[in-house]
Amino acid sequence: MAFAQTTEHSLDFAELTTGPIDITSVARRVVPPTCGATVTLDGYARGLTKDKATGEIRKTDHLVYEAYEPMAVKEMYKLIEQAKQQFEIANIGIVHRLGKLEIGETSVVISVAAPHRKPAFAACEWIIRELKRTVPIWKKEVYADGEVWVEGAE
Amino acid sequence: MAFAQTTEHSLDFAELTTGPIDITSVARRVVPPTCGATVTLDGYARGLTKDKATGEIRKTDHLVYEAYEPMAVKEMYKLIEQAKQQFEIANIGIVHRLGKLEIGETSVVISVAAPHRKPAFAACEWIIRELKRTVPIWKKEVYADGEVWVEGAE
Amino acid sequence: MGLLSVMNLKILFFGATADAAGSREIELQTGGNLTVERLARDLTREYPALSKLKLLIAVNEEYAEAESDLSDGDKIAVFTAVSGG
Amino acid sequence: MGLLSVMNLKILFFGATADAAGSREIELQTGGNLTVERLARDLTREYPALSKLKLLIAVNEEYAEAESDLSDGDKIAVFTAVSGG
Repeated sequence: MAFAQTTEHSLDFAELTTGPIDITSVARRVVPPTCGATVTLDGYARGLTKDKATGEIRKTDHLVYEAYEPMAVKEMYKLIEQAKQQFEIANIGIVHRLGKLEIGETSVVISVAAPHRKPAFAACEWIIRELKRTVPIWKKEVYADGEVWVEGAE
Repeated sequence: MAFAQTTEHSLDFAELTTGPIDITSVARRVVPPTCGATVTLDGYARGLTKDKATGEIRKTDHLVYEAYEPMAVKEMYKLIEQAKQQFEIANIGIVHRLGKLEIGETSVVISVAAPHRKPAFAACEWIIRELKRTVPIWKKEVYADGEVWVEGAE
Repeated sequence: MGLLSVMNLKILFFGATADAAGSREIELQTGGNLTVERLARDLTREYPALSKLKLLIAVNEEYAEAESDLSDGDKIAVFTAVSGG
Repeated sequence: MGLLSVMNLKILFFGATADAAGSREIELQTGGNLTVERLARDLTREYPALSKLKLLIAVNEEYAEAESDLSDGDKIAVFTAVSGG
């Protein structure tokens, strides 16, 4: 895990790792004794990708994720702080994988623990949307006949 | 897994088990090659419970879940069918644990895979709410000095 | 059904109702023309501890309305509001 | 800053911008009074392949506005719209 970085306060965490991500362990690490549920978003390497321009479906061989690591961890912690201000939630864990990912492997896991389900769902949805908008991580799709750095929506 | 029951069609599944539930494997089993994300709700045995009548916080020693098993599986499949009619989602997996659960162990995992995140969040939230309302499963909280079958809200 | 008709019913209890009835399963022989509501009343008379519980009834693994008629061979589940999750 | 002042900047490229610049990190010595926008224009002149990309700039690990002034020792990251998740 050469690129792994961890900073921890309370039960929140935001990490980058080059190793496989286990969803269970991420979901468990945010659990305080007074909460009964976690909501977890996990993204994974898709085998089929739709070309945004042509609409054509391409078969992806594998993905490569790259990050501006110290800034990415900072930005993930900003999302944690902002989410905790906006939603009634207890703890948040975010782990994003970097490097080469085979199809089907988990690229990102966001787990939110909360006393009540509703804010946990809302916060988790908000965090993945913002992560895709603000956290400096880039995805390269590698095909049999080429590769492309995916450009984000904004 | 004496009480385990499985019926499968497409990548959907609804199961009861007396063994530990691994969140990762549930989340993975609903993944079709065209989807990039799953949303997972996991509920787990809470260590502290607020008494609904008195507001007093009690320390729970362990939980026991019991189900009317064939009807519970049927009702879970009904939720799967209804969710797939209402939301643009690909596959749903529901696993509920029965028997004795130590504090912190997972009682239920609901994973929803979808081409887009928004309906996955909405469907997962809808399913856990309906499951708590309609699926014939009951929870017994066991304390140091007694035990109580929890009665649902409706 | 005629006056002499009888119905054989299987009654299942779960959780709090099993504790109240002191049983998880009973067989019941009864006259014809029995509704879900009437059965619930009869069971509460038989097992007074059930009267403290708000009962839900399923017939043959489906939630049943109070006015539904029961049939010979029906499998009845008697339980309280569910609390899974 | 005076006319003779110089700034030493470190420029980092990622993903598509690293491919376009053919480099992941460069050191730059430049005159004072440089804005983010101006630096982006200078870099695009130096590495024409960057002109095909919509650039975002971070200064010292924070997103920067186009009008922000740069300071000696700043660490500048040049990248395209993020695509993690």
